Amino acid sequence: MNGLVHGAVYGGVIASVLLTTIAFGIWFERKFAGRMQSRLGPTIVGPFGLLQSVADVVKLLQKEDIVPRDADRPLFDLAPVLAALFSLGVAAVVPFSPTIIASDLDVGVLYILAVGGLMVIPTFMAGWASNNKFALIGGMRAIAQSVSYGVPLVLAVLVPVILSGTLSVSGIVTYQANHHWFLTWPVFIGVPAFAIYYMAMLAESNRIPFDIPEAESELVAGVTTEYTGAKFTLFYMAEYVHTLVGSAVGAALFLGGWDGPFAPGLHWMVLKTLVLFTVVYWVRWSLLRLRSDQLMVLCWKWLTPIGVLLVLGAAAWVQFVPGGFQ
Amino acid sequence: MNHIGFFIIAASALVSAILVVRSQNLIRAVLWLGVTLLSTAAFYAMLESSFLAGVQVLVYVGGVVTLMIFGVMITRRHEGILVHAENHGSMKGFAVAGSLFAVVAFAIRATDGLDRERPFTPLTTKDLGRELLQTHVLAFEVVSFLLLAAIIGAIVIARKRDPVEKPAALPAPHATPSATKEAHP
Amino acid sequence: MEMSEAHAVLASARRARVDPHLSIKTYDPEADMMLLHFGPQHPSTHGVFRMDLHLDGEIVVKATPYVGYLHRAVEKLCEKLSYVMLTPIVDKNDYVAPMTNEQALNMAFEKLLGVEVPRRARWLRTILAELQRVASHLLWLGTFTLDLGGALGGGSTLFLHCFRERELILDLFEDLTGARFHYNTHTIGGNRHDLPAGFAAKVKQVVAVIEARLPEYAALSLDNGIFKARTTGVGVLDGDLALELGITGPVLRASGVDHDLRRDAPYHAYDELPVNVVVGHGGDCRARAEVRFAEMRESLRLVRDAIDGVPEGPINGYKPIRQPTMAKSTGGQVYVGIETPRGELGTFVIGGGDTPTSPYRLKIRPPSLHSLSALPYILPGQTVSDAVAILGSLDPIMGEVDR
Amino acid sequence: MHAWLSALSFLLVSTLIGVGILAASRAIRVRAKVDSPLKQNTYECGEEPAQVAWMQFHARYYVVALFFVLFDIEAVFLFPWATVLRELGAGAFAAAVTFVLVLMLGWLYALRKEALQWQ
Repeated sequence: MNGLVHGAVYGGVIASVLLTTIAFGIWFERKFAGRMQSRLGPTIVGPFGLLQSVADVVKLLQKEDIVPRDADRPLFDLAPVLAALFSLGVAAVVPFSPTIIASDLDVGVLYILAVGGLMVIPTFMAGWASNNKFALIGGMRAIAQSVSYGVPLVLAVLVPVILSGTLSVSGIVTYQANHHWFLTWPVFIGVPAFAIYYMAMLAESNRIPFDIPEAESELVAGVTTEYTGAKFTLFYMAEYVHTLVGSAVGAALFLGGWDGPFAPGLHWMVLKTLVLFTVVYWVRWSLLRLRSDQLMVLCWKWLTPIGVLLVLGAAAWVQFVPGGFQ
Repeated sequence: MNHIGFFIIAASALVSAILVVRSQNLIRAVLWLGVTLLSTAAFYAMLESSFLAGVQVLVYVGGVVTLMIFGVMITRRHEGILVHAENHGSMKGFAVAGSLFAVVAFAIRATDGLDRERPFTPLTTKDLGRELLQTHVLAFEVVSFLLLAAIIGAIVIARKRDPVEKPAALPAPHATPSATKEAHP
Repeated sequence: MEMSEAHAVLASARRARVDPHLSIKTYDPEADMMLLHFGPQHPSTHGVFRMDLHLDGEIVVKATPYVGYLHRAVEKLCEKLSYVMLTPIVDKNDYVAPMTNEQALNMAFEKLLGVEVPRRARWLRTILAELQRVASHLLWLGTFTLDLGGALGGGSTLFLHCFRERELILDLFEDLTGARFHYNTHTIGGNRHDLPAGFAAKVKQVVAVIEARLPEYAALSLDNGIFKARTTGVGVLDGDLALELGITGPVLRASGVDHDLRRDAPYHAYDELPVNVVVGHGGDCRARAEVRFAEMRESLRLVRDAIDGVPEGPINGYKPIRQPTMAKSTGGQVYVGIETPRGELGTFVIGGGDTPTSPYRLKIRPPSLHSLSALPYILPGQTVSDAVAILGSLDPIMGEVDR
Repeated sequence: MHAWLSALSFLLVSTLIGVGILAASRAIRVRAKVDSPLKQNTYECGEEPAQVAWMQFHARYYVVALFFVLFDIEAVFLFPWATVLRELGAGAFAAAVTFVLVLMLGWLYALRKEALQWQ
C-alpha cells in the first residue's frame, strides 16, 4: 500500500517535471536548430518565444479529431495512450538523486529494457490500425528497427551491470559514486559501450539519423500520418519523453547519475541528462537519414559484435584486472 | 490486499487468453496475447520473482509478440480486409488444451512446490546466477547450441524466398571512366 | 557512340531486365503486391507529381510516373498572345530558373524574326544564365538533402543555408530587374534592363561568398558518410539509355556522356567565354550531385571572368517594342535549344498563321520531362527511400514538365 | 514487492496522463459543423487509396524479429551471470565466454550467408 502511494506521488511529480522539461526542451530545440540554420526560431509567444510549446499544445488539443473510415478504431485510439504510458513508464526506476526515485527495483535495468522495448507495440498498433500504407510501412520499419537496436542496447547496458555486479539502477549509480564513472574508467570499455548505448537510444526513440519510421520525405509522417489533435500530441510527446528518459538512463548508467562534486545530486543528474538531450538535437539537425537496410546492417554487422566484445571485455576486466574487483 | 491483486491479474489473464482464441482478427489476437503474457509477468512480480517478471516482459511481450506480429504480416492472405482466424476444430483444440491442463496440474500436485508450510524465500537474481553457473552449467551451454541452431534455422527461412532480383550490377560508380565524346546532333 | 564494351553489355543486360511495361501478374502471379500512389500530394515529389509504385515489401517492382497535375496550357496560351507578351508567361515554366526560360523563348523569336542581339546583351545574358544556374543548383542541393535528411533534421539545415546563398543571387536579379522571380527582363533583340551602377562589384562579392561556402556544403553533403551511403550506386542510369530517353543536362553528364550545348552549339557569348564541361562517372545519384557541385563552381568562375569584360554598347538591337504589332512573322519555323540548369530547353516556333503577331504553334521541350522518363527504368529494384533520393537527384520542376 | 507496487502506480499515473490529455482535448476540441465523407478517407497523397493497406511483408522482417528474440535470450542468460561474476570467478567467466562464442558462430554463419544484408 505504502508502495502504491510512494509510486503515485513520485510518479506524479516526476512525470509532470518531465513533461514541463519537454515543453521547454522543444522550445530549446527550435531555438537551437534556428541558430544552426541562421534563423531565429520562435520569438512571438512569450518572452523569447518561451511559451511557444504551450501555445502549440493548446492548438493541438483544439484540433478536430479525424479517424479514417477504414481504421481499426479501438486500436487506433489505444495506441497513443500506450505510447505515452510506455515512454513515461521507463522513468519509474531512474534515480534523479539518491532519494528521488519512484521505484527502486532490484531489476531496474531489466525493467528499463522491458518497458522501453514495449514501445514497439503502440507504434506498430498505430501503423496497422490506420490502414494507411505509409503508416503501415512506417510501423513495420519502426518495429524492425526497434527490435534490431534492442540487441546492441541490451549488450551496452550489460556492461555497467557486469562492472557493478547489480541489476538495480540506483545500485549502479551508487557503485559509480563510490568508484568511478563507467564512462571514464575502464575508458576503453566505457566509451564504446556508451556510444553504442547512445546510438541504440537514438534508434529506439526514432531520431535522425535513425528516424526512418517517420521519415517524412518518404512516408509523409510514418505511423502518425492519420493522427490529428490530441492523439498526435501524445505520440509527439511520447517521442520526446523517450529521448529525455533515454538520456536520463544513459546519464545514470554511464555518467555516474547524481554523482558529482559541489552541488546536490539532483543538479548533477539534471545537468547530465540535459547535456545528453541537447546532443540528440545537435546530431538531429546536422545529419541526414540512413536507409532502413543500411540501418540494419549497421546494427547487425557492427554494433552487435562490438557489443558482444564489450560485454566479454567488461567481464574479463572484472575477472582479471585487480583494480576491477574492489 | 494481495488477494484482490491476484484476482485482478488472474481475471485479466483469463479474459485476454479467451480473447486470443476468440478474436476474429489475427493482429488483435496477438495483441491480446501480449496482455496475457503481461499478466503472467505480473504474477511473477507478485511472487517476488523480479528477474523472471522482467524477462517475461522483455522476451515474451517485447520479443515473441513482435515475432508473431511479423509472422502475421508476412503471411500470404487471400482477400478481404480483416485477417480471419480459422476457428475450425475448436473441440479438438479444447480436448488438447484440457489434457495439457490435466498433465500440468498432475505435475504440480506431484511435486512439493505447493507446500504451504514451508517458509517462502524469494529467489534473487544472484541466486539464479549461482544456480545457472554452478548446478546447471551444462544446461547453460546446451542452451547456446539451441540458440545457434535457431539462428541457422532463421537464416534458412530467410533465404527461401528472395526479394526482387536487383538489377544487374553496373560498373561501380567512380570506378569506370567511360566518358564518351559526342558531338551535338 | 563509344562506350567501353563491358559497360555496353551491362547496360543492355540491365535494360533487358528492367521492363517499364512489366505486368505485375507476369512478375510474380502469387505475390501480394502493394500499389502505392506516391504523390501528387506528397512532401517529396517536388510539386504535384505522381508515381504509382508497385511494391514488394519496400522494394519497387514497377514504377509508373504520371504528369499533368500542373498543366496550364502554356503552349496554347502562346498561340493566342503576341510575341512580346509571352516572356512573362514562360517565366512560370521552370520556376526555379526563370531567366533561362525567357532566354530560350526570346532566342527562338529572334531567330524566327531575324533579329540580331548586340554583343553587350549577349554577355549580359551569359552572366544571368550562369548566375541562374548557380541559384537553381543551390535550390536543388537544398531540396535534395531535404529529401535525404528530412524537413526536421540535417536536411533542412543545409536547405536553409542554400536558400540563404540563393537569396544573394535573387538580390542581384532584383537590383537588375526590380523583380525577384519573374523578371521579364529579356525581350526580342536583347534585354530590357541595363546593368545598374556598381553591379559588377556586387556580383564579384556574391560570387566570392558562395565560392567560400561551397566547401562547407560539400562537407555537409558530398563528403558526409550518410550522404555517400544514401547516394552511391543508387539510381544508376547508364549513358546510352539516357541518350535514348532524350535526357540532357547534368543528369546526362553524370552518366558519362560529354554533352553540353554551351560548348557544342554555342549561343549567347559562350563562343567568347568557353565553358569547361563537367562530366561525371557512374550515373548514380552521387555522380549527379558531384556534377552539379562542379557546375556551380564552373559557373561561378565564368561569372567572375565575364563580369569585368562586359563590352560597352546597346543592350537591345531591336528597337524596344512598344506595340505588340511590331513583332510580326509571315511564316517559317525555328528550333532553339539552350542549356538550362536542367538540360536542353528547346523552343520550337512556327510563325505566320492568321495572326502574324503571335506564333502559329509554339512547342517547349522541357528537360525535366525527359529526366522523369528515366524513372520506370531506374526505380525497379530500389527501395521507397531510394525512390525519393532518385527523384530528387533528377531535379524535376513540375512547372516546366506540365507547362 | 514494494518497489513493484511503486512501479505499478507510476505506470498508472502515466496512463492517467495520456487519458487526461485525450479527455482535455475532448472538452476543448473543435467539431466539424458539416461532415464530409472525404475527410475520413485514408490519406494516400490525394488519390483514392488503391487497395487496403493491410498487405504482405517480406520474410526478412521475420528474421529480424527472430534474431532479436535469440540475442535477447542470450542477454537474459547473461544478466544473472553478470551479477555473480565476481564471486564465482574464472569458471563462470569461461562458461559464459563459451556460451557467447557459440552464439557468435551463428552470427558468423549469418555474415557468411549474407543474411545480414536485409535487402
